[in-house]
Amino acid sequence: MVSVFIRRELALLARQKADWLNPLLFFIIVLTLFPLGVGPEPNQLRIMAPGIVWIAALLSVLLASERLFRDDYRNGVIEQLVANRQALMPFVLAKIVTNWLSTGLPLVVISPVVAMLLGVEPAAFVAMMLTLLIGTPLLSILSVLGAAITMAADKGGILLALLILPLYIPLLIFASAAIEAAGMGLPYNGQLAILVAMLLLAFALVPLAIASALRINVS
Amino acid sequence: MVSVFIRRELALLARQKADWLNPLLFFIIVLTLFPLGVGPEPNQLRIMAPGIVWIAALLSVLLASERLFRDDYRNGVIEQLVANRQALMPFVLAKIVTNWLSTGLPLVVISPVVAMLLGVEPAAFVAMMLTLLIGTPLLSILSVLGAAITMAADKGGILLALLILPLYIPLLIFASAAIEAAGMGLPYNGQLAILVAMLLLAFALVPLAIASALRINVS
Amino acid sequence: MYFDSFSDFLAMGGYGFFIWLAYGLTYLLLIGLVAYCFWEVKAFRQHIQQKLARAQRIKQYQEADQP
Amino acid sequence: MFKWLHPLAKPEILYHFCGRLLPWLMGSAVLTLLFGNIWGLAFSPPDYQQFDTVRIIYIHVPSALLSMATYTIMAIAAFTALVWQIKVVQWAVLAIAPIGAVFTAIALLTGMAWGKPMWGTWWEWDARLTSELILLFLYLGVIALAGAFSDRQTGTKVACLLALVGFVNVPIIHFSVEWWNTLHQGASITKFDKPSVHPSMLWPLLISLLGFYLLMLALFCVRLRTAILQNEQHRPWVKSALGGQ
Amino acid sequence: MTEFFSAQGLSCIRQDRVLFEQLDLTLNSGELLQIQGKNGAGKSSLLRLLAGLSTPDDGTIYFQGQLIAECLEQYAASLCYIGHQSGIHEQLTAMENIAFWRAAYQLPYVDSMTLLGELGLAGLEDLPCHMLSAGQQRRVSLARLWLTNCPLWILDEPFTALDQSAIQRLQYRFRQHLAQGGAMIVTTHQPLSDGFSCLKTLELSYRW
Amino acid sequence: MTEFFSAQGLSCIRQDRVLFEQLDLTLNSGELLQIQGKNGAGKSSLLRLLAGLSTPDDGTIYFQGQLIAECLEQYAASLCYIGHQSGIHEQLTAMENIAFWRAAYQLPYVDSMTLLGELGLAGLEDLPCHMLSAGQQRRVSLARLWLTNCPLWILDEPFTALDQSAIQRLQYRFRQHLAQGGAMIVTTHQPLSDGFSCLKTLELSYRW
Ligand code: HEM
Ligand SMILES: Nc1ncnc2c1ncn2[C@@H]1O[C@H](COP(=O)(O)OP(=O)(O)OP(=O)(O)O)[C@@H](O)[C@H]1O
Ligand SMILES: Nc1ncnc2c1ncn2[C@@H]1O[C@H](COP(=O)(O)OP(=O)(O)OP(=O)(O)O)[C@@H](O)[C@H]1O
Ligand SMILES: [Mg+2]
Ligand SMILES: [Mg+2]
Repeated sequence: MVSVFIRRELALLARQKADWLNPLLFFIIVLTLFPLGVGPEPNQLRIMAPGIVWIAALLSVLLASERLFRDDYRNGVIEQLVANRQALMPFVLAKIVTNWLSTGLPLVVISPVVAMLLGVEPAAFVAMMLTLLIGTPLLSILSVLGAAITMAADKGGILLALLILPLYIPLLIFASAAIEAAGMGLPYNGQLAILVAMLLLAFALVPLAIASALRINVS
Repeated sequence: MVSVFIRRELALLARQKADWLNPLLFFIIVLTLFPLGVGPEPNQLRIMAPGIVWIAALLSVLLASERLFRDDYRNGVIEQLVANRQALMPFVLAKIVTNWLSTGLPLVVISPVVAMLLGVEPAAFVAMMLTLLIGTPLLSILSVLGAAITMAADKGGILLALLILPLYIPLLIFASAAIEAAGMGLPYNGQLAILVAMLLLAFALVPLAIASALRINVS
Repeated sequence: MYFDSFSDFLAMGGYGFFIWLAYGLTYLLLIGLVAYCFWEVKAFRQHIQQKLARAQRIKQYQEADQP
Repeated sequence: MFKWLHPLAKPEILYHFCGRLLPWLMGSAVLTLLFGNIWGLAFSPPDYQQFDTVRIIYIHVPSALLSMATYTIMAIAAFTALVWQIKVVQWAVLAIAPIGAVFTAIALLTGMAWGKPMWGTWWEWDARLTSELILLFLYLGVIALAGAFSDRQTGTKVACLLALVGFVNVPIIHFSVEWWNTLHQGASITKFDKPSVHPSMLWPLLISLLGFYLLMLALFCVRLRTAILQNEQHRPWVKSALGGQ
Repeated sequence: MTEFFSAQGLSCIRQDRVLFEQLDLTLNSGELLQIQGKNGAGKSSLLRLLAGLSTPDDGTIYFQGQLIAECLEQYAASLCYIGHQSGIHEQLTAMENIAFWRAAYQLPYVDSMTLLGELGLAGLEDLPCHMLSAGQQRRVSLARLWLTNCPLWILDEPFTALDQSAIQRLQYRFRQHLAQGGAMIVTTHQPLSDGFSCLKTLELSYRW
Repeated sequence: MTEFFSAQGLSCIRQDRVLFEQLDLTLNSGELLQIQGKNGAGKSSLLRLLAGLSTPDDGTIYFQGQLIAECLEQYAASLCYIGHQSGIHEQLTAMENIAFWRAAYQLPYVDSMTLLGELGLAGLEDLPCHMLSAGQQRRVSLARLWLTNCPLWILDEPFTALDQSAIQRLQYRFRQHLAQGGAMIVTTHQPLSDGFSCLKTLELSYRW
């Protein structure tokens, strides 16, 4: 069942290209605005680069997630899935997977190019890629949770940001700690291990929370 | 009639606080993420600050505008206004005014605080405020245009970003030029004058374009 | 009493500003919280009053509307 | 085992139970809090390293501990509410949230006022400080979320869910001093086997802590009563409860 | 005498599919034109053409003897169009929605409280519309018909979600409007009650 | 014998307003229960309670003699609920929407092409649903009823936007379902045609 649902989401993504192009474009735009706004001194850019990449990634995943359940909620799809019960969990999993495929993955794929343009050093670069690879699925899971929680709320966006950012911040702290360690030539396995642990824990527990959030929201 | 419409939009804003709190919160969050992601060295922050403030402002206005006509379009309000014709232009003007009131103004109000926290110097600070004061109405007008053009398009967001950012970039360039000049103690009247000219021109012409974009979109 | 005089007590060995700032803010917030909690009770009573009045109004309206 | 709790799940009984508890709690809270704080401010000795600034400890540590304890209570309540669908417990989650938020704010503010003389800076992006700030955001998030729904019941339940999810932050706060090397000092009184604080400071500290705790419970009673009334306002007993007073 | 409203040789093509071709219709004041047809026959598309929301692929529409393309402003001012979508904003209350439409049509002040009370919405005036039931939302959207004095009404399935008493009340309003010399074009899948003396029907057939 | 489906002492409170109180109902297999009432009487709210989407403020619901809270999974598996909203995604085609619901209900494979053809949507199978007319969208959403084999259907105003022939076809399907021992709960403002032998009605009154 999950695969059918994933195929549905992919069909939707193929039709509504905005849903994945938009975050990607947003990511790129944020990054290109920096040299324009801050001034293009290479040294400064190089130091800031990994942090900025992570911030941009975080924001674009956050923004993309707002619309995640909106259409399905308005059309009554979620309501009927909740009434049906058995299909809810596969639906949630499909949403998480496609959310990562559509926002996380493109960011991971594009970030080498971006890092190159901003002149990130090789060591920090590897760390950035690794943290992004581990961090973006976690970002996806959390933002699906946020979207589910605020689905029926009258004031979607702001709440989502308010709720989810606290959960994001540990991620940001560990990721930038790892990158910093890498930049100074220190080992950063510890930070990566924590990121992986966070990811696994989230993957085990959060889908349950998402399903019950959906259930509560339609009642 | 405009005033009734403005009152309606304000009532909506009072009800859907997300629509104005979200951009504001987004602005603040983007700014607080920087010390976390890039590292809290005061000198670096001070140099980057005005640029970051402008980028954050630009992004948050851009993001706020996506939903501008969405609800009214879905509910058939726009359709009926177009059928009615005479009420369309007041509606557009009301949208522009309230868009600025709800996204531009809060940013202008909050930016002194932010500038203080980031340690911007007084000269650059004045320039930043002035450019924001002139620049944000222009941002609003342009983003209402973008929202109107992409209203019925299935792929809202991305198109909006693509269409509007090229129009924003001159603004960003002049604004950051003015701030830079101020930071170095040079006069920056020239840049301000250009900004004002752009604003006036946009205010004279763009509403017509918006009205016709709406008309085309419902047919 | 640990301090020799009242002014000593206020000065707190030179750290008076920070200590009194901390205590002041704390008690400000606590008193505010207590006041808010009791104000809520009062506000609820008013709300109930308003609700009753409103129900009355609607009933009158419907009675007037029936015949 | 918890049979005696069952009647309390009935809103009406709980309302009156809280009503009876309230004066005692409130009175003892005010007394212990003032007693502990005055002892700490005026009668306890200063620290040999931190001088008189150490007197902030009598509000900073209780409020900081309480901010976490309150969150823990809230999370437990939220868990109970979601699993067993008990309505009064759902309301309790929302009743306690603002109290915790205020305690968190106090911990932050007093910490800042302490940090300036001790570390030379009001604020630092250090792990404990940041995670405590996040705790404040979580409290605010729970409150804001509950208000964001047109349907009060939905809002309450969703807020319970968030309270539960946000609990991960509490251990992070507590262990942050061990996981990262930070400015903030490590556990001293919460190491129960061997407290490393001198009794002359420990006692006023513990009494202040008790005071904060009692105050939390008292305010919790007040707010829970209001919440019960709000949610049960269509029931006949509410009218008599309101009229009876 | 020129007809109040007429159309000649209308055709509409959607997705390369001809919905209708060479359609003529006329409407005089005091008349009600009911457009019938199966689902997907093109009724809503026709109404949108007639309301000036889209331009026909062929054909001309006259209002009081003038091409509507030439008197757009005047035509728009004498038209009240309510489509499938309700045209009410879900976050606004019934009162606010009505105030908005009153301003948009520049209608005289009416006590919306009484109006809403008459429509069976007493006590719900200041709830956001998404808290109303389906039929109550529809009532709010149709409240406009009690305010307007436009001579031409174009309504797309006005009866959806309404209960029988509301349908009766709405039809009573229709008769009032027709008696005052108004004209109206309506689609509906539910039969109109008898008692419309000037009822014309137009059957659109579903063409593939 | 235990009843197929029954509810006792249901009450529902919305915004501190009591919609109904102490409501009892029973339903046996082969029966159709029609819930009637004015706009805003609480019909949709009742159906949502019965479908297990929200919990009643009071009262209990039994399915085959068991409390539904205790056999949620099993109850959900034997229930087909279609509410006011269609439950179809506007950007997906009719085919894709049906495939989605087939997967969600784990229904056996059916040739959706033929099914859609029978429902009068031949040739429109691969258009995104927002390009369909109102009634056609509704048909896509109701197509599920031809696929499912759940014994209990709960439908909220299934006839909206449908034309007469589609309504007839739908009622034919209702009869089939009832004949096979199914049961259903329906609200509608349009009268059901005669010929339902086991029709029960329940009238909800509009309470302020
Ligand atoms: C804004 C700044 C600060 C914040 C947010 C903060 C937060 C906290 C928190 C959350 C705790 C409880 C931790 C736990 O029990 O696991 C705590 C305890 C404590 N804090 Fe702070 N703090 C701040 C500044 C300071 C400063 C400047 C000092 C002193 C130099 C200090 C001294 C202590 C002490 C002694 C404890 C008790 C530790 C224990 O026994 O467990 N704090 N603080
Ligand atoms: N989401 C909601 N929040 C608060 N109140 C609501 C909500 N939905 C409905 N109500 C209230 O509940 C009442 C009953 O609504 P419901 O949708 O059950 O009516 P209904 O009988 O289905 O009416 P209709 O025939 O118009 O569909 C309405 O009067 C409305 O005010
Ligand atoms: N936005 C659109 N884009 C493309 N084709 C459309 C669009 N809207 C409708 N159509 C097509 O035009 C045809 C007629 O649609 P229309 O909405 O006019 O039907 P209708 O007669 O109003 O039907 P109903 O009784 O269901 O409301 C439909 O078959 C549909 O396929
Ligand atoms: Mg139609
Ligand atoms: Mg209903």
